[in-house]
Amino acid sequence: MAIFVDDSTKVVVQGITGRDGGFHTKEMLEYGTKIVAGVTPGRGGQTFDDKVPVYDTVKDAVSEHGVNTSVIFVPPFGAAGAIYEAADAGCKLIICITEGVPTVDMVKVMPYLEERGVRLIGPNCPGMLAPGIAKLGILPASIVKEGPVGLVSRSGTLTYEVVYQLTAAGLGQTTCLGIGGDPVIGTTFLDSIKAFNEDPKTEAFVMIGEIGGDAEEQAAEYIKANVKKPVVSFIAGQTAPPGKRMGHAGAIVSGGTGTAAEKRKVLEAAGIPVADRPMDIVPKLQEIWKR
Amino acid sequence: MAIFVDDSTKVVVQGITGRDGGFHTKEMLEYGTKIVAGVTPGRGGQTFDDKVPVYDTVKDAVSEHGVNTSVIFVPPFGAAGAIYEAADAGCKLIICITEGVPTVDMVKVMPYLEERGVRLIGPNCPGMLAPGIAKLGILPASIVKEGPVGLVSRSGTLTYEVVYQLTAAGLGQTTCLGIGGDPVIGTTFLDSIKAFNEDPKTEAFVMIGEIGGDAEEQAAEYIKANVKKPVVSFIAGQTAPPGKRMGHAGAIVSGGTGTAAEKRKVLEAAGIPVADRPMDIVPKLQEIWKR
Amino acid sequence: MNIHEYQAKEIFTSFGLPVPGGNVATTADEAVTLAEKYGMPVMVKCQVLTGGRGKAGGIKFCESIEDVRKNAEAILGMDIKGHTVHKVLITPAVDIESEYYVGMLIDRNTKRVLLMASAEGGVEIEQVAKDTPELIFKAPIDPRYGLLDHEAMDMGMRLCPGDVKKARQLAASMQKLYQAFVHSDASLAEINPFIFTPEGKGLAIDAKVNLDDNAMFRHPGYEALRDLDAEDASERTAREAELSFVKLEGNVGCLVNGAGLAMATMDLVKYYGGQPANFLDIGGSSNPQKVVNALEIILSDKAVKVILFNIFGGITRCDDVAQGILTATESMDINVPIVVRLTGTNEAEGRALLEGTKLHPAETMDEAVEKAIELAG
Amino acid sequence: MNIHEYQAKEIFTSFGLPVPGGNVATTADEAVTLAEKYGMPVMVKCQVLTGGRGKAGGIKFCESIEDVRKNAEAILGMDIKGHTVHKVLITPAVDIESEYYVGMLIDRNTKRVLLMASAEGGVEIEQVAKDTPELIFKAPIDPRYGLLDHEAMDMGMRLCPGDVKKARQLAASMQKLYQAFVHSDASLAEINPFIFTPEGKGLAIDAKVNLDDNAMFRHPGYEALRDLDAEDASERTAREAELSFVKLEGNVGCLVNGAGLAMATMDLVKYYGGQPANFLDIGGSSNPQKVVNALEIILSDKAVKVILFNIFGGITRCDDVAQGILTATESMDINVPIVVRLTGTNEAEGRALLEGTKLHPAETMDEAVEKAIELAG
Repeated sequence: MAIFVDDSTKVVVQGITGRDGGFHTKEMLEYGTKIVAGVTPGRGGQTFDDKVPVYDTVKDAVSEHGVNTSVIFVPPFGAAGAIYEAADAGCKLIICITEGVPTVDMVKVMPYLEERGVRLIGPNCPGMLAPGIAKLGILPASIVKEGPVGLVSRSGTLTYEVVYQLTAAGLGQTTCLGIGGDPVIGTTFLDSIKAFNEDPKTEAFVMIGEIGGDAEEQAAEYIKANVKKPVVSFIAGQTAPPGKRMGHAGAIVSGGTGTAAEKRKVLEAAGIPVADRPMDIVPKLQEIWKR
Repeated sequence: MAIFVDDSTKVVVQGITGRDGGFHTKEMLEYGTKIVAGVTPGRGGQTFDDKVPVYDTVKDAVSEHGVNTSVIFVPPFGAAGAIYEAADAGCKLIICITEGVPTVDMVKVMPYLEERGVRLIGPNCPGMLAPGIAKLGILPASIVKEGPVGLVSRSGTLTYEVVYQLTAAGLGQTTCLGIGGDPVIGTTFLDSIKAFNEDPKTEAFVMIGEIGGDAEEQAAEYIKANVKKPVVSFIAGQTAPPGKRMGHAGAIVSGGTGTAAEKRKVLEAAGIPVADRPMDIVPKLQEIWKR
Repeated sequence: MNIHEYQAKEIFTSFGLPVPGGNVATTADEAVTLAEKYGMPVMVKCQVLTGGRGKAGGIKFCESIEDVRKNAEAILGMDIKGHTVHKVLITPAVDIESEYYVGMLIDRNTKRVLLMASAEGGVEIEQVAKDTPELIFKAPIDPRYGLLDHEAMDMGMRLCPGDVKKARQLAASMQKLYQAFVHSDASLAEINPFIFTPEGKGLAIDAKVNLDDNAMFRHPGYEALRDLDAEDASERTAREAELSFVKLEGNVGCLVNGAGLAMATMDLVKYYGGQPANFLDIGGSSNPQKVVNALEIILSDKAVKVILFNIFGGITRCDDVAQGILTATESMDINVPIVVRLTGTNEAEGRALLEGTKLHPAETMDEAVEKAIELAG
Repeated sequence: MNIHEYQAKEIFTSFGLPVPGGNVATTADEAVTLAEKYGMPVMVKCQVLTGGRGKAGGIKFCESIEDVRKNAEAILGMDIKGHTVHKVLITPAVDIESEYYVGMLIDRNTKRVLLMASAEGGVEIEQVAKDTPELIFKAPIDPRYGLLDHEAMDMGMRLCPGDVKKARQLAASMQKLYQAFVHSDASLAEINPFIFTPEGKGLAIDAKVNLDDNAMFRHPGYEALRDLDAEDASERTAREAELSFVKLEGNVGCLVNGAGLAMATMDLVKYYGGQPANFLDIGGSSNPQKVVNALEIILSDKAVKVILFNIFGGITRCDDVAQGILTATESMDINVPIVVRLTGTNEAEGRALLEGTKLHPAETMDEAVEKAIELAG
């Protein structure tokens, strides 16, 4: 078992005929993900990679194949539109990989999703990989392994780094989840941690944060009050200068808030060990996790 | 008993210090309506007519007095804003008397009310009078009488005319309701008729329609399928020329649809007698109503 | 308020809709000057507030300047369904490969703006709606989100199956039309037809917009769009006096409070064999001056042989109406009989004010109507 | 993207916010000409992209033309927190009766635009937030409905209890600010202070706006607002190459894919006693040309003694990165050592491409960082 996905997950890829969409669809298919349809307006009727039928609209993909999940690879100017379309067509899980979506677009789309009970992951995220179940996004399949650890991160490649080390140490994962580094995202740290806490297969989990906002602090508060499973954290951006956007639109120290030092303080005060280096995460987890 | 109101109805009047708002507040109070607060921004702290405390906001009125109903007398440019305010403050029944509210404003306000489970009556309506319970709006109290007949109308003064004749004939009313003549209104004919049908005290009812739209036709369909109580109808505007707005923004015959003749045909086909003249309504009702 | 095609196109242009150039002329000389500027061929289109302009000969395709002059001369001054042509729109003619209908209106049932579109463009949409309603696609628009990309695109693809480029242009125009609709407080906005040229360029070549009279207060500029020439003089005076008035052909002048009661009064006049001279709702306010204005407007129609007041007081108080009637009769030289029926709020005070005057009182609506018809002779 | 006060005020004006007149001058002569046009007194305000301008002496009240010339001369060219003043805003000075703070930003928690307002205007709002947070009122705005009349009025009444006229002006300005925020795709919009004159007129006398870089594609005109003089040359080149780059003071040039990993790499350089020369995220795309551009930008900093690639391939494929490194090293004259760590998607293909070159390979992040620091000397 994993969080957010299961055997009933049937996937449509929006932007399947684009360069990145096409490349990663092949990777997802290779992993065994049930991708049953693709969408690119104007390409309806074609077949992607001799395997996946392409439709003009998500509505068509849903009515033909009963898909319930969408992975979005469309360019920034069309990303919010793609989310609305997937939600309107009935998808209950939407993973938006697209980087560079205007924040105001995301603010507007949020209530639309809430009204329809849709879970969004991202945008500007690597998506998720539930080993043995589904790869929804761009996390490299080669580094994951089925097992008892959950991982949630605001970052992309830093997530891979940590997953890589978990796997190397023999610690497989229930779900590896990258929630994205934008200021307004669908699924938050808190949502993910609640889900990991409730997932019986997840025995321990890792939380990779970064500067900006107070999502880590909120998670710490929840963990302190509710979580008995072992949790280890890491915060990227200790050396980031204030007022500068560190790539992610959300990674910015402003008005003295959202610093790595502050986050570390709050996490440690909540009893969550914080690793100095990515390579220290696994040892710290092993230290507190009496299996 | 009546529809939409009962003994728990506690009322705030928005625009209580205006000419019309003030006049009708006195009338409503005189009838015994539980008006416990008024709202006029900037007049907070004053007392209306030595009886009713005035507040700057509906929120204040709700928190001080637990009002659940608002009657709105504010000018057209502020009417939609007043509806949002009342709904946001927690009022569950809002009666908007104001005439001349832009239709686009009403289109926008509708989902806000639906999200909050608020019933709106109007705008551009006389409101309602539930004899013995409450007078919410501008229907003259002198003409009503408690009894078993329900009355719903798109019109204002034409309603009074019919109520007057009902009362004169000894037929009292459970509720007299004017839903307004605008294209987009809160409570519709259909909503009202369902409520009358379900109200155990209402034994028979009268439906006063007019040209424009197909609200009467929808009501006819529902009545044919669901209503066993005696119903009589009247349609104003037999002599109205097509393409001309007859006062009410909603009263217009366009593209050959919405004519009085067409409505009459549909109503009669559904088994609902349609009176030729207002004065024929009561005799028609007495004819089919075996008490 | 209905506005002319050229005015609707100005609104469309300001919201980014693709519209061919064009300008109005009030003389054949002006028409020729414009046509010379645009180059041949051009369309000469009468600007009147009614449909069926083409069938009535008010729209002409011109291949030469001589054509333009000849047609502009013929069309200017023409009567089209009772509307005199004072202006013609001169606009470059475009080659048409395909035609669509795109319209929006207020839908009473969904309480939303309804998008309607059809591949049966360029013909009367009412006829399509009657004969082949399945060819008109409809989509109510959620005001919280507006017309979303995928909703507009879905409609575009229905109109142009398999042609994404055209569907995209249609979709973008639908979204702009929605913006125009909402921000101009329209009650109806139509493009019929929206065309594609053989090169695949989409254009709104006709435009129809009705504006919400109730929203004029927030569009002060729109008052200038009103075509005073197209309005009946008494209806204009009534509008300026904020009275709801429609002129009819009878001789019984009706002053009623409330639109429903006013219609029922007209119906009753007809029922008893008379002919109403007008619809007039003096409105929900109780301003005595309004009664004076209403009387002046009705009495300006020399066909009126009797005045019938039918007042049921709710928000309008009977004493105010009575005061208005007295003020009016004292200040005016009225030489037709006046029948007054007053019931409702402050009924007693109102009747008291009228005591001892020459007015004919009546107790009921039927009595008042019968008396008025009798007095009209 | 941060923009200057005068640019923010232009946006405000276009959305109907009340702003005193004004214009920018780049010389004292221009400043005097403007001041003569407006009449005395005026304010001379330095236009730099940093806060605390007043404290730094960059804002002056001038009662005479001589004052204007003297102050403009002093302020133009001044250094304020590392920013050179190239422009001053000349604006009529107004009498101030009361000052308020009104701001909007993206709130991550509610996922909405958050309205913040305080009667403690004219001072640093961060300080108010720290010392007396209860004096800042907050209201998240539902994007489906915008800032509704009663919500804005409620906030206005909190700021001006009992003064409906002022509350109404504040409310109207908040609603306009929300329109400006949403339609300009801002990430922050502040009026500090919003003032009332002794006559009761409300004015936004200072303005701060940050625009969302991700939304620039739909505001082509905003690119012209960018102050190229205020930008570091290498940061500008990086931006033009669509690379996310921040210059730092160290000697280890870092090229990393992904912002989180880039930050973690910088942190690790510091952890091992080194100093990162920059933050650089080559982004989620796998375009080899980006790597070339990135190398050129980093190598333009002469302090850089070593290049450290840390690539974990997800959406970026290692073979593309390897190809980029090869293309770059072949076309450029690189005389610093390059440490490369490649893991993830197409890792094997990427490593194969680099075989037999002078690049220093590394297996892990820690190994790569330690090697880089060592090579930097």
